[in-house]
Amino acid sequence: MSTAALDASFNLIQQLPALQVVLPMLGSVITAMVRKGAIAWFVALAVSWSMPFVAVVLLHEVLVHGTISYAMGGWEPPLGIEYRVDAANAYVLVIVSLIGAVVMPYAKRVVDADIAQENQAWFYTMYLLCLCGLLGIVITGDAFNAFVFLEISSLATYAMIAMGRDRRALVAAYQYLIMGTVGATLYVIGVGILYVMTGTLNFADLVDRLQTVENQRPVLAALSFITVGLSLKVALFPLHKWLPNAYAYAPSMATVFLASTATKVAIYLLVRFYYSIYGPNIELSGYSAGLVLVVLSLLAMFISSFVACFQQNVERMLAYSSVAQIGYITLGISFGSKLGLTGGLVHLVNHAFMKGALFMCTGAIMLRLGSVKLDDLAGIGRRMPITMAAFTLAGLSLIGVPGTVGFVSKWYLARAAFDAGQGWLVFAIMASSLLAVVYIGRIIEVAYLREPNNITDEFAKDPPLSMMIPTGILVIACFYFGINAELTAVTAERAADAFFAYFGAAGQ
Amino acid sequence: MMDLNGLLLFTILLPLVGALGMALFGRYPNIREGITLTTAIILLLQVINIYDYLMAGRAPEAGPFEVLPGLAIHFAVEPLGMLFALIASTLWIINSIYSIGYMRGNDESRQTQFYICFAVSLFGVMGIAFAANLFTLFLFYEVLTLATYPLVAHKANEEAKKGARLYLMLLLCTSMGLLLPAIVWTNALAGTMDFTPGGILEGNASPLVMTVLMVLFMFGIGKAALMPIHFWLPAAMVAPTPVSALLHAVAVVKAGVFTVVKVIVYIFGIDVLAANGAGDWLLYAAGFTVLVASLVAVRQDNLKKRLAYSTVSQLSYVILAAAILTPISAIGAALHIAAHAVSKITLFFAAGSIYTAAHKTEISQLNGIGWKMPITMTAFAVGAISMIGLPPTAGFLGKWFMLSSAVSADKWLAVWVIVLSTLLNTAYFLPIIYRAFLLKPDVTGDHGEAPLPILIAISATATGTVLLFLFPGVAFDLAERMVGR
Amino acid sequence: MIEAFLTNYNYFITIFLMSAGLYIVVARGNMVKKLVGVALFQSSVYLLYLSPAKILGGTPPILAEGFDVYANPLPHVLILTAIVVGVATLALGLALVVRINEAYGTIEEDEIFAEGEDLQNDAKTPRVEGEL
Amino acid sequence: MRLDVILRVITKLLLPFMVMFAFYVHFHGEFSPGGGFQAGVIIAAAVVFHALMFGLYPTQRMLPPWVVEMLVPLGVFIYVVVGIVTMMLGENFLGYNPLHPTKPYYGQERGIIWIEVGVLVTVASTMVAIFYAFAGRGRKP
Repeated sequence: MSTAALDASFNLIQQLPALQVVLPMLGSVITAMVRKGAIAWFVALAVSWSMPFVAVVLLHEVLVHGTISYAMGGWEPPLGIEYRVDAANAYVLVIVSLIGAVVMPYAKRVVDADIAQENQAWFYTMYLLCLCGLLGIVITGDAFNAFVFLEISSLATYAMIAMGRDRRALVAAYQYLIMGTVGATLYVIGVGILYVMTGTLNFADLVDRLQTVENQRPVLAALSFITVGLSLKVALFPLHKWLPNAYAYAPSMATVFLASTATKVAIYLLVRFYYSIYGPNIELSGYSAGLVLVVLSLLAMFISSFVACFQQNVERMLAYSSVAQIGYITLGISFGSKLGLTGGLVHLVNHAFMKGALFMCTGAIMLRLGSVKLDDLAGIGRRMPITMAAFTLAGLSLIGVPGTVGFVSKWYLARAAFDAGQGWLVFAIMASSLLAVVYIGRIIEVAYLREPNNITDEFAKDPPLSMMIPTGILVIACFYFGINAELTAVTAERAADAFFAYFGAAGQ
Repeated sequence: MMDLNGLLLFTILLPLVGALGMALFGRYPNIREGITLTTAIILLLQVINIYDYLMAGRAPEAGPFEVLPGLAIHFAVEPLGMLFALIASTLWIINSIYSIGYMRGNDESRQTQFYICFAVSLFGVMGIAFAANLFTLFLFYEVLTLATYPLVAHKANEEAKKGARLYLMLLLCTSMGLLLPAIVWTNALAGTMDFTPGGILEGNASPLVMTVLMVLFMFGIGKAALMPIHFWLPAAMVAPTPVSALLHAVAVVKAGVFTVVKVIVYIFGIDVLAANGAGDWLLYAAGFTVLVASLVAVRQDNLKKRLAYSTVSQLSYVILAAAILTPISAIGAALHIAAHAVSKITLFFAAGSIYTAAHKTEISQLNGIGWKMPITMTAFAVGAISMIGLPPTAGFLGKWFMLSSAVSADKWLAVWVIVLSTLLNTAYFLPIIYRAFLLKPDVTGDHGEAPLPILIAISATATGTVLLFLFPGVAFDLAERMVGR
Repeated sequence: MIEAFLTNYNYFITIFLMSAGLYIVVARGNMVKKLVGVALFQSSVYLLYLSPAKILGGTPPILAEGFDVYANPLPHVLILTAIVVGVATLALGLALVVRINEAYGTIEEDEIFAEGEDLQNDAKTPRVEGEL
Repeated sequence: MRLDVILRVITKLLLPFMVMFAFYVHFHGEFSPGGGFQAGVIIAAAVVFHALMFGLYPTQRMLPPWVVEMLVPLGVFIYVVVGIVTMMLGENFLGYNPLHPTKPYYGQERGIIWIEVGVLVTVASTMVAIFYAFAGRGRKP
């Protein structure tokens, strides 16, 4: 137990790691108690807007002063639960909380449209719990605590998806529930084996103790359990089947939020295990985990993009595209080099920006037209000019046109591929982004070059400002960080360093 | 007085500002077109201004603005780019005048979008012309591709959509699938992407790697339309004539060959390539394209298609010239870029003029049209003569330099290609002139000349074609400076 | 061989439960049965954690005079949490099944997908017009 | 429902003891086996027992669903508030030491009791809420 704590007074900076998780939890409790949609929205907004401040200050503290360790309940690690913030998870915290902050103003109108009045407060409760869970997964330094947060966020997610527009949302939520639970359980089995072998759950402690374990076979088995379990959450091809339905039938707000954050957080955890915990102990390539990841990433990039080309529902199309984009991230991770990891992490934030913007646009279309079928979008470019302009720009970013964030990601991945002596991968990366041209191009062509039908004529117009401004912010981010990537890239590089530097940090 | 860097940046961004103005005043056609013309004129003045600075030895530079460590947007003025910028900005004015006549004459829809995309394309062109490294060039190369896509699809019917799809996919496939990997690879090998006289790859890459890179670059620059990736040019013929002029003369294909010359001169280095033979294959590829495209052109009856294939073959002249790999041939390449620009735009304007006035698109319908549209067809004749390469037109200059350099470099293949293709050029251009002036007019159609703006534009370019032959000073100067003499 | 089996029998039971649960999830189309499978699968984890924590001859982990050997308390706490998570999952899953039953009138997956609401793919009859 | 006098009387007799046992389990939670989880479930069992014996509606009159739905977040609220209070007092989140002005030992005890109260409320009400949700399904309220 901490002894020096008694005399210390309340120190905000010192308490930030806890606040990052506690505030959303408190917010969710309040929203559940007030029961009024409007008030609940306001609470959720306040919490979401406070989150980026916490995350950014944490990131700043970490970059300036080094790793922060926060002992929950004053129980010192490795015995107690430790919240351990380094550049890597501070970076992900910033992404998740920023997306949450941007999404909230957007949420008001779409939630009004999608969800019955009496359920709105519950919806915001679920959103805040999900946010709490996601931030918790990222910030914690304890393998089992991560599982608990994983389940908190997942359960909230299932509930959010089930609140979708029609009955298909229920089935989508059910499928996700089954897959997600199996994934989380596999993860916890892996953690269990690790615990049996090492007697600790603390990440930093695990790093040390894994080296003293003589029998490496169970440790590898644990890694495979964790990999498969988290891959289900990541929606790594071919474990992605839950994702398209979940994204397509969830309420628009949930789609925007989940598409930009949920899978990213699972990727973070996977990287944490691969690079920080196993990294020093097991050569990634030695056990061909790297190779497997390369193959799966390539399959994701091509097959999912290809499937996306034939979708009639735009949200499903974008969902398949998400699976493909996740392939890019895992491809970056699979190189096992700092450059590749940086590329993956840069794409983590970049993809959050562009997919967030794209789903916001489809949400706006859904709001006005009640459908996102491709054929119903005919001529929408003239009726909803700003929405479609934003869609086009974000789509360009997805394709990876130079000057957008997509290009920055691709540049890193391509450089990493050359550095790893696998230049042929560059062609694969570029070829799959050409598939993005096909599916984005289809939408744009229908939207601009077809004549509007009478439904479009009557109902389509740009959404209210409260929705356009968040969309605009994300689109601008897509371009600003494409032209001046200093901030994202350098931070991602520090984050990559932090993943590698975990080893040996345990004793500090 | 603006400082030099500001001047350069302002020049590059000017068309974008113009586009913004056009978007704001889209409802008022007169103001919108006024903005177009004003922007075009200011742009030309600015480019001339920059030219003066360049000649005075104070080449403006802007940047580098770092995107990432080692990846920067950087502009600098160098002679070849200067030439390209001069051509493009001059022709934009003329093309704008012509567009106004054409768009109003044919009562086209979506005119605001047309003018905006046009201005954005010019933004791309300026960026390409003044790019100081490969990344910047690639960035604006893609801007140009994307900005021209709506222009090609302008008519929004099935045919236009199909053509535009092919256009976009082919250009993006090549640029992303081949050019970008080549750029990344170059960067990985050389550690830099700056255009440097003498090249940056020497000592960093083996001849084999260089050959592979060369293949990637040459086919990656789809805009240069080296066979077999020339399909997008005929496909893009569905676009309105001013757009075709933009594609063929002002911007797109010029950007392609400009990039080719730039890569050969500043990335590989002429001397390096001449020494290690990594670029020898290019001579064959370009020669093949020249001949085959000419042969195809002879068989086309659609006037614009014939012009399109003529463009394919003429572009490969430039590549051929660059592939001869001597300083004089490089001068020839640069001159031919200029010559082809003015001549081809004349030809396209003429084709558009015929379409506007007589609604005819096939060559077989043109019997005796020369007497009804004398100005148009005279201009057409001037353009055609220039394409064949006869004095007193601009086309002669480029061909002269190419031939002499080919002879002196003992590249007899190139010599034969040039001679043969000149014959073929004659074979597909002369019959048109012959029909127009010497055959009896068809009974159909009672029409006069095209609207006045079109005639102004067309006369201007035809005159330009001749003037460029008589006073090649500026172009020649710049070309010489490029090779460092 | 037999000895290895006998000394580690707890693990074999875990493995059996795990595979059985997963098999049910995969093989059964009835949504409630699937949830039963998930529950079984999760139970195997409880066993995985708890069985190594029990030390032969150890007492419950409460300080008392005269006892030195305690069972490890941490796994019990963890599994208490895991059980709660499992209960929540099961409750939510069943609630979803009830709602699905109300919406579709069935809880068999194949019947739900047979309703032709293009859940799996909107492009079951691919319309290629407008493809790029 | 059949009138089964014996069962009903015994139920009425048992219920107070069930709740009392729940509290016994609860208040022993900090130093011996027991605590909010178990106590909460026992209380929920008492409510379910009542509903089984007397029907859902009498139970819902006694413990209306909206109260249950309010209690679910209330428990978490107590938990979070305890954590925030400890933060205000200068400790980490859920560090109970300063809850007693002089003796950290008692501080721990107080903290755990309050946390367990939160857990009890949430667990009990969640169990009841799940029961209400499934039992009330498909009937007219």
